Amino acid sequence: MAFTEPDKLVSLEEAAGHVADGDVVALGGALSYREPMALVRELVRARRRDLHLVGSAHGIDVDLLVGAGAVRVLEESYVGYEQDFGLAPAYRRAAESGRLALRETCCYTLLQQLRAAEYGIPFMPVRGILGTGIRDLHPEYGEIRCPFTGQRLVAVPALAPDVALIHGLLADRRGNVHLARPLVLDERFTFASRKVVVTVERLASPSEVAEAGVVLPYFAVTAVVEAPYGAHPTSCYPHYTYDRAHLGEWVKAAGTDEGVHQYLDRYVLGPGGEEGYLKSVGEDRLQALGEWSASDERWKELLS
Amino acid sequence: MAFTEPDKLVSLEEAAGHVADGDVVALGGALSYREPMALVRELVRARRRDLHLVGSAHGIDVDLLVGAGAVRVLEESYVGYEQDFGLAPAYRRAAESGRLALRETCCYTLLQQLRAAEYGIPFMPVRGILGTGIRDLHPEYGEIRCPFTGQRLVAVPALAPDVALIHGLLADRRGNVHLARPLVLDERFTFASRKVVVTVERLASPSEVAEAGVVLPYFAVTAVVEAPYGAHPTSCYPHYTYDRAHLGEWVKAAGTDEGVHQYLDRYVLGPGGEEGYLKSVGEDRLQALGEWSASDERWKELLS
Amino acid sequence: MSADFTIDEWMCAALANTIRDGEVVFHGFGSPCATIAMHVAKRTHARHMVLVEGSTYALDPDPAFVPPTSNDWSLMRRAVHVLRFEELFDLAARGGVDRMFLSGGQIDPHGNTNVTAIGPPDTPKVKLGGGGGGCNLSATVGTLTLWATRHRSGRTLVERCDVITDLGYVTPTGTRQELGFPGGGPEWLVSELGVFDFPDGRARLRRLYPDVSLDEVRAATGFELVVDPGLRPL
Amino acid sequence: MSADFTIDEWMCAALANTIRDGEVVFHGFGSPCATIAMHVAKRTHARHMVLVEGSTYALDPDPAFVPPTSNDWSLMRRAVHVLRFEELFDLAARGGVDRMFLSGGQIDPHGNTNVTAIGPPDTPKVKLGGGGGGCNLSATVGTLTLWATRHRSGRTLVERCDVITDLGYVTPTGTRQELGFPGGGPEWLVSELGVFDFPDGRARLRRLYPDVSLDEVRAATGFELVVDPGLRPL
Repeated sequence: MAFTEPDKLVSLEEAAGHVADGDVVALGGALSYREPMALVRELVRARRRDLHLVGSAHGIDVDLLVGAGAVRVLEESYVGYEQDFGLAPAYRRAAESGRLALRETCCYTLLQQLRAAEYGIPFMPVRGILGTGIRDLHPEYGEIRCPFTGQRLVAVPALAPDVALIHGLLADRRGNVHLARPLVLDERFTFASRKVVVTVERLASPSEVAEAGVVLPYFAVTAVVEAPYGAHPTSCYPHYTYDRAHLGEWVKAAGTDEGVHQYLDRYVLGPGGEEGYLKSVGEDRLQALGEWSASDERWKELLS
Repeated sequence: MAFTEPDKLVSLEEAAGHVADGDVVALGGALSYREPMALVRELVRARRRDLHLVGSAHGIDVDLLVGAGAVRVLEESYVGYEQDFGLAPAYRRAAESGRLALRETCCYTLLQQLRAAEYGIPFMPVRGILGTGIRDLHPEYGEIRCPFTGQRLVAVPALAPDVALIHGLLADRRGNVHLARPLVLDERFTFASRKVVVTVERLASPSEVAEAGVVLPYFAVTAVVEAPYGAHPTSCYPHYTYDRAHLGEWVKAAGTDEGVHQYLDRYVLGPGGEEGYLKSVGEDRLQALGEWSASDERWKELLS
Repeated sequence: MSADFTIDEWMCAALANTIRDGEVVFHGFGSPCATIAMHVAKRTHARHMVLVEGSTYALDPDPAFVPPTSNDWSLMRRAVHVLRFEELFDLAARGGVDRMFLSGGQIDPHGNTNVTAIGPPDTPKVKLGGGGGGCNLSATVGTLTLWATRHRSGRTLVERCDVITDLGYVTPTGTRQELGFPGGGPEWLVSELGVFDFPDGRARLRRLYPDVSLDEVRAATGFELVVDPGLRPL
Repeated sequence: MSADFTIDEWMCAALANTIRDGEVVFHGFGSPCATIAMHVAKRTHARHMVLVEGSTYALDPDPAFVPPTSNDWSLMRRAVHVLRFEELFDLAARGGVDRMFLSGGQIDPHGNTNVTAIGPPDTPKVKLGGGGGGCNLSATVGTLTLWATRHRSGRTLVERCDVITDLGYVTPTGTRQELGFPGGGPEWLVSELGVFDFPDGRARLRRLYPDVSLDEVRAATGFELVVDPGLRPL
């Protein structure tokens, strides 16, 4: 269970090898923030299929995987682009065509299922869910009565993802990882999952990671990849804010199957790797995303 | 439920007023480390009675309160001085005389009971306890079957202490508190308890606390007291290591009821307050405890 | 004077007015009106409110602007502290969040909301984004302020939600009391046409925006419109 | 050569030898022998072990000395990381701790230990310190190494514990399998007289310290002494 090899540094391709067709995959980050996009793109390149995605509120990571045909079961609490670009087009199209098994979850329910796995117990009692349509989407939930109060509670089964994909700031070769807040569910995914694959902006010495603050300890981490801009086009503060223009480009493309394929050809499959991806995006654009900290005005400008 | 007053700074005496006779009291820190001793001493001065103490592995905080006759129910996982001074004399004497209701708990069981309170659920399922004498000490525990696996598990009831007593490093007047690791159960006590009373080494500005790192957010904190050396004779790193000689003095005194009273007269009741307590201990001694960081040799010397 | 305000500003003010001083308040993601309303309240009548941002879980931040996404560091600027995901949700689960802002693609007269799907949830006609944390939160949070910006479309306030994502007062399975939920349910529903309260657990029109007529509201509302006898403009 | 070692050193070496490389290992508080054994193992045959200190939950620290208390920053020196209390206990609860060191004021032949009380636990003749986390941990940790420094007293290895704090292989309520516990139970018991293993879940003497006779061990042991036919000195 513990991962104790002193050097876990692998290529992105090798890292994606930890994800098998049909796996339950937990995606770190949330919405427009620190999603494991380099790994997501690599799964597309590897033509992974039938994935069961679990997560809280997500965006392009899920939309892209669904668009690429990699997903069969969808167990996220939200997929979309909020007030920015609204509904996720590829996801929506797949959902409405019946190609996806839709098991919409709720953030807290998911948290409690992960905690059950983390605590080594087969279920957690949860207050809520009863009376909602979310309950109907989950025949695997049960019910239980409190032995003390007689209250009726939903029992949600432990959920241990096959693999968690996380993008962080720094890691050492052993797998100690530094993340900045918000941590979202990254810690819970790490401790509940069977394998944990982490990409980071930069490989660092153990002492540098320790000084920045270890959030994920090495023994829980399976493999480490150095992937600068590995969250792009989502943000990875303090390195870069999110690339709103690029997201917009994806959302526009994702409106049709053909658009999805054109996007994938141009950015993911055509260039054949992350170096190519970043070149296609353009160095100037990437550099500009780091200028958010120059001033509030610059920050606002980048996000408008 | 939220504590939103902008200024929560009170005297130690007022702070102790948040603890009523008969309350369930959670003690922060552990063993020889960061125990809320200034508050413990103030509870002795206030002649508080019939307390129900809950905690993990503790030392002089419990031993002193028991010695002073403040405790009726003992629900800690350990009370003593490890290899250093062994069994806790006052506690042991009270326990063997039948004056205490002994409800020895286990660290993880306690954690899961606090979590149940924190999660707003009436119980938590726990693996373990069955087959042990700890189970027999807790008629309030129940049993439950997993609705999925049919497994038999212990159901432990939610535990929301009436008040948690925590000693930290820094706080602002609003109640944001910085603690250093180990955090032991301090966070869980804070979020599970109805009231949270915090003493700190030093009152600081909000920005200084934020920079050091808020661990307990203001809305969860009821009252704040500035109490330098408030953990003495336990340690409060990085400020001071534990006062082994003073602990030894207490342990020796605690061997008899008379010794306990002499100790209390000399250090707690006689001086009548923390200023007097610290004077009785002596400024040189206190200063020396801060020298642990000078070198490993000095550190070792202080602990031998 | 009223002509100086946009409808968005009116809505934000109406939302802000639902907040009481000293409350712990939280909004869902993708809710810029609620974000602004909370910051307005915090700077005016509710200086002691505990403001938790909807996706960063930043505590009492001072953002320079409202970004187009809610999980952004700009919403953490000068925050006292950034709560963990777990800390916020646990707080809400034990009844420690006093008010939450929630919206819905559909909202029924009992205050149930749907952000999951139009049509059946497993084979939807339109797949909506999803409920995030609302399903659990609506069961335990003290009071809810619902909001809707497309009341006028006629498709938002409906007799019955196709799917119930977040709980109002009563569902086909039972009332929130029968289901064992400690949360108080929706207190207000603020749309771009008016403000509803929920006496006896059913939406009742209580305020109209200037320049909006009762007939307009009735035409846009898919359930029988109950009107407060004391109805007046905002 | 053996005369150059103290009995404490022998014990620490014997304890260290129970650790396999790559294991996640944890000790309880108040266990200086186990602390030293873990650091010896980490520096010799088990360089890839994951060493978690018993009370600070420091990960792979490099202490300059062993202090008289286990919740001390000296045991965190140069640690890679300090785990939270919750992280360590949850790890153990889900089977992620491979080995734990546990001791007992009483230890029975099934490997049950008592650190709670001599006499009835609610009205004890002697109140011992208490079990800390051992009660739960002994149910789920992969394997246990038990240790005792007062075997010679005749009061430590007993036929039956007055109270069972930490679980061995079988209790009056059932076996650990019957109780539903995934942990493997005690693998070794190291005392200052010898080393026991637990074939079929019952303590069996397997090694003797130099200068200790089988009769001495038998006299000091409160349960029927089963001896490995291959018994030999350490």
